[in-house]
Amino acid sequence: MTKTITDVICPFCGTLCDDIEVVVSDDGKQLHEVYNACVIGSEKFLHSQSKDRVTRPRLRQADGTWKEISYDEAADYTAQMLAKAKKPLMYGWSSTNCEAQSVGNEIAEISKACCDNTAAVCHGTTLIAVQDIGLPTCTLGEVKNRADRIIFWGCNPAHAHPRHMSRYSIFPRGFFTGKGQMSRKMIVVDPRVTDTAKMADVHLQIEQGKDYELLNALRVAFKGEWLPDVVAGIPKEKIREAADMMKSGRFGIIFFGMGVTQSLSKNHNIDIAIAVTKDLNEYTKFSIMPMRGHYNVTGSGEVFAWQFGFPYSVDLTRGFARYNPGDTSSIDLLNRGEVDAMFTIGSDPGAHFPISAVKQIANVPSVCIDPHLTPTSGVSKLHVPVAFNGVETGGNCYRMDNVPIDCRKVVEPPAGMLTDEQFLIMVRDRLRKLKGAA
Amino acid sequence: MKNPPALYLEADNVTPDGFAGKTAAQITELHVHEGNTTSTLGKYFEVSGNAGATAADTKIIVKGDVKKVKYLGMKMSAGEMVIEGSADQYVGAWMTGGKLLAKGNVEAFAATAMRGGELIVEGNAGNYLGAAYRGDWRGMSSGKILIKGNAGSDIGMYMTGGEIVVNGNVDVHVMTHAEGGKTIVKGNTKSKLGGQLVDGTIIVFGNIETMMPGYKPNGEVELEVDGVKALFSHYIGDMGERHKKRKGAIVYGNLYKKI
Amino acid sequence: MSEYIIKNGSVFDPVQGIKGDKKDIAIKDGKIADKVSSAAKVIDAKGMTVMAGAVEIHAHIAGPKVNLGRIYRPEDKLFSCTPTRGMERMGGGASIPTTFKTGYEYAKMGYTTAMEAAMPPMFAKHVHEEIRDTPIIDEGAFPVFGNNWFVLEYLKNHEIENTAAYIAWLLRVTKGYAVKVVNPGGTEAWAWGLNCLSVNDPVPYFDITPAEIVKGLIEANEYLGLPHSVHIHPNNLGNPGCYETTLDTLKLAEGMKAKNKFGRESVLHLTHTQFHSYGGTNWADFESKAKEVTDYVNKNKNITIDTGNVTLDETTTMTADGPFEHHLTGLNNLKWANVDVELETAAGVVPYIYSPNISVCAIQWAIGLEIPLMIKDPMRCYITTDHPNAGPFTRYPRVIKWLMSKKARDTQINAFKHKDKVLSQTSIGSIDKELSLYELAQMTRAGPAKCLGLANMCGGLKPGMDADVAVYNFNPDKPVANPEDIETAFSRCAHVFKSGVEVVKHGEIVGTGNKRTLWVNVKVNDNPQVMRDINEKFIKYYSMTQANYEALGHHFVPNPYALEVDATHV
Amino acid sequence: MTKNITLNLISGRTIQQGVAIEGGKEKPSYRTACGIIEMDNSDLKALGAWKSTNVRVTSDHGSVIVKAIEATQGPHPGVGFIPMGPWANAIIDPNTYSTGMPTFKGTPVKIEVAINEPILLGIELVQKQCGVKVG
Repeated sequence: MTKTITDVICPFCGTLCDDIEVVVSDDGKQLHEVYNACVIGSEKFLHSQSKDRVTRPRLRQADGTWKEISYDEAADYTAQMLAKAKKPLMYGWSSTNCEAQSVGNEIAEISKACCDNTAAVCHGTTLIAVQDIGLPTCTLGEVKNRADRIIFWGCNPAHAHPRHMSRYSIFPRGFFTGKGQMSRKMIVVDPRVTDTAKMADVHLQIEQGKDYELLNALRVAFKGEWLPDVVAGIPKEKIREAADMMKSGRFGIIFFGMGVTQSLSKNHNIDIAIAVTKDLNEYTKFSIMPMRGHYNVTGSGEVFAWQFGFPYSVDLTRGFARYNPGDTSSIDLLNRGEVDAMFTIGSDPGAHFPISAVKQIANVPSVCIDPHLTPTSGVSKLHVPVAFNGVETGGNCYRMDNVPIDCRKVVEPPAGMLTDEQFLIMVRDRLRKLKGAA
Repeated sequence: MKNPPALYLEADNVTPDGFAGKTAAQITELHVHEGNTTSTLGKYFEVSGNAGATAADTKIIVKGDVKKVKYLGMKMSAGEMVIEGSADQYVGAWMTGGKLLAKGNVEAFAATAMRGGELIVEGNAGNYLGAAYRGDWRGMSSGKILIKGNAGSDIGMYMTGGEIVVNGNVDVHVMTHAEGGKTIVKGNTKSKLGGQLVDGTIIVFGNIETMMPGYKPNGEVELEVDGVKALFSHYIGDMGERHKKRKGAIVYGNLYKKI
Repeated sequence: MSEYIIKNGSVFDPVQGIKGDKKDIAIKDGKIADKVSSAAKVIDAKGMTVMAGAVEIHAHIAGPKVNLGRIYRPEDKLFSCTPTRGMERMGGGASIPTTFKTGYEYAKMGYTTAMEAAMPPMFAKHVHEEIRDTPIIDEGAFPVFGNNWFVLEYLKNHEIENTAAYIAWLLRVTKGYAVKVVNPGGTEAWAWGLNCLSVNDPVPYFDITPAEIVKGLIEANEYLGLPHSVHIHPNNLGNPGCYETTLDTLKLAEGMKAKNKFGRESVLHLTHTQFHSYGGTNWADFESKAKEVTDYVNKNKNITIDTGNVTLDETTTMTADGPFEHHLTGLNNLKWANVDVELETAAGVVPYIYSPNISVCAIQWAIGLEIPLMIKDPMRCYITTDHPNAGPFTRYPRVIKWLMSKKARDTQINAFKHKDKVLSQTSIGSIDKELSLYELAQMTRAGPAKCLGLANMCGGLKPGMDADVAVYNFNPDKPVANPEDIETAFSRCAHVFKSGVEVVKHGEIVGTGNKRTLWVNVKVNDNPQVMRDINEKFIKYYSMTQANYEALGHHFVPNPYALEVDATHV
Repeated sequence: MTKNITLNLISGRTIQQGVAIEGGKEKPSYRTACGIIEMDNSDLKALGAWKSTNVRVTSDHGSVIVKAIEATQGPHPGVGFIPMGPWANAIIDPNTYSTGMPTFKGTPVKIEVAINEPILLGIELVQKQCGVKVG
């Protein structure tokens, strides 16, 4: 016999779909089927069931082999590593719940560490831009109910956020958008003819790295000022046409992704895209929203912010919080050789950092807390496998529009496995003793 | 410098203000930080000579390899400081007065939100030279910066006053969001000059790889810059950005490129 | 639980009418007691002022827009972050402190209860996570109703019973405390870039006016008999001449009577009154209408207000009044954040500098002080800074100084660049009144507690009430030598007790107390229609499922305290 | 002297990459999804390479062997696309311009045919570059 659990939250991307249904065995030990999720989400749920999963902590030996150790030994090792380090980096946090992040922040505070989340290589530059110019935005339901102009700039939801267009942005029939897709105009800006671009009313195939120029040209076009004939490979007529299409809507939104956050100009691309949005509010209603990647990177930023005052790249080494990407940001800390211990949780810098930074991780004492085998666990001294958050344990998470959604536990983890939060509490309590903290 | 640190040192006490009124012995006891550990200046430096009674009559000469030392001259308000080699980030950050000379290179965030005084770098400067701190709309407001080598990206971001002169080349983004002040680049520039600039002046002697579309050609003018008289093509902008009005007329930013 | 006796202090307690008498205050089992055993710890309060813990009725201290302010203002924390100290976690933030700093700062000033003034229902989980991480003080949060689609649709047809049933449901699923209204109708209009600037401007599409929304919500609030009255931020905030809209809004309460078991007498609470008491037609002839507004309030006993004092600081404005923030960024060109929330509300955030060199700011400062000084019944006027909008709550001691000392006010007036303008556009110069400690206790303790329906629990020192006690290093028997002494004394308490636990000693945090989340649990008769409507809205229009909407569980509300209301009889 | 061409490299998400990282980064399916470079037909011709040939991609920051395949989201002449992962990150420009963000998109790279050179598995590739001793 089996039972079906409804309203399950998908712990993959920032879309944080909460309409998933999963079929589990009566004893809640096996997960059989997944409905409503995209192909990536289904894989995430089903992979948790794989038989070859590592279920106990492993410490790398001198000969390079792994030795299985207990969670207690793993917690001791981790606490001692953090206690000894002068400038430990505690990185990740985006694939775990806010409760675990909260315990992690206590650990960071006691050990006076640098803490950072995956925004560092995703939307960190967006946060810098927001700090410079603000952010007119909205929840995804506003887009569903009102938006008639949708711009995807440097993002490819067809691949990265597969259900975004069907749940929120393009297809749904909302309160004021009864005709669904028919009531919306879609503009895509991308150097490639992506599967998202193929659906667009207008595709601006921009010259890579020139987003700042094109966005500037749009602002000039809004004001009807002089423009050069071609900007970023786009003829000025096409730019003016796009500008008019944006102005003529009732409610528009720009969704943007790593095409702008990771290309030359980085934060400035977002900065000026936000300026474009602000300009458009002189003519109509317009919003802008980052397409956040990890399902709870947003939550990590929220917890950092209300506890330390900054959303990422926080340096606690002096005993109080400091923030300045370029100095306190993970990639710079690693590439500049400022870190003497690496603690990774809920992310995979080994796969997603430039190799120069990964080499630094391999050079220092390191702990990797992750249910999967990853390049990070592959270069770390200690690998601590944990339960899958959002599958084998619940906890609060934040969607890309900052809406909090409480994840659900749908199946039991393999016998004897701990959650992120449980393991972090063990580390915190040991660290308190080592540091004699209150 | 002795016992070079494994990581980086934070030496925000090494300023005329921090030394003023102290004897060599007292200065030796000032705190420096390596990661989450605190020790004294004496662990890393020999200190000779006493400071003046005030910052204004204090002169500091920093010898030895301080490539991995941050915050030298931070918040200095007066007096003089010479760094004989190269230093790391935040050299002269938030400085309000005095004279700071670095004979080597300086890393990012030098002269952050500078409010007065003079910074001279004989080597190269890093990114965010004379820029605002994150989130702040109050960048460099006064004072003078001279870089004899090259400078990085984002120089003069949110600048509201003062002057930056770079004898060499600069990387992308110059005076983004500026509302005043002047930047002179004697060498070459790349792109994104004066983006979102409300007011202020950029003068370029070398070439500009890519011009911002928000800058509108406005004829040619003869200017005398740093004693050099030459013909410049004049652009106004950023035409996409808001601008103040003076006597009813809109005041645009100015970009001059030597012909 | 340990016993305490606070001896020889000058006690000010409006609840018992005690006006500075030397009285001992006994604490036992977390409550104020008649007497305690000889084992009780003795606190010598000789030459000190003893009051109940203060009650904050309106501040933005937890939730999405507060945190957006933290996230997008690193410069608000530059060089101001504080280290871990003993049991104190790290803190930071001048105008938008971190949650830990928020709890510590309130406690150190003698505050033991605070209300988060605007909770977007869809973000209730976020609000409660921050409340959970704010130490010491009891907190509640007001969900916003004034632009909520359910409310607009029910009240269009004057369906009070359905509105009430929806309110009861929303308070339960969001663990909310009261009915908050921000720019009624105007914020829904803002979703299209529009606004409602008067109580009669129709709301686009919904075919209803702000007046109908406010009247209907007052009726529903009294139909249910909630502890707090409807809590209103009217239309047209912050504009020259807005006082007329304010008076139009207050008039909507005429003839309405409070109906509840909590001892509350008001049916309408007007918040941050300073922002709603402006005359003039532009920023040049901008003037105070504090007199007109307070005259009306003095005459109408079913209205309470709070002040919204401008503290002359660089701060961060944040409100569910989305169109206002868009207007503001147009004035000061500083970074603008806005969040429109589906079916419910919106919020905006913009930094703002109240400069003593700008005449408008100085006039706003004066209006904020005129209001409490012109009010006849201090039990109906409460001191706030609408934190952080008019200034950070950490400035309360300074506001108290200005209210208690004409000398301090004159010093500030003389420091203004446009002193003459302040004197010509307001009557602050001609007001000699100085607030007494008893009136201060009414405006910061007994008054707000009564208005919130907490009169039996906090805001007083009557035996049986929660032992929330603040002891200030301020001797009422000695003349004030220097007004600065007032600010110093009220900045850091000698002792603070929260539910009988000593949490502050000599201005330092010594305990984290027994922090509670206050919410209102209303029982109503089954209302299948409203349940059907809720279900339909989630299926068709919300971007999340109804099953995932409720803020449920220990990680959101670890220590709840529910005020029970039974509205099934009606 | 082997023939080579220069492209502007960008890395990014693909749905296959998403499935593969959840399916297990130790598995060959991860290499199949991400150990590739998507090239425009015209560029493949210019390089004189057949579809699905192993190529060496070299930048100022490193060098890596991947399989050259025809652009699935093209045309994009002059642009090479490697899905985000260890293969792309072996060669992208780590310069953050002091923003904390490496330049994952917009790195000039040289492409050469390398038929006989093996494409490493993801974890293996990273361990090898970091000189991690594995038992």
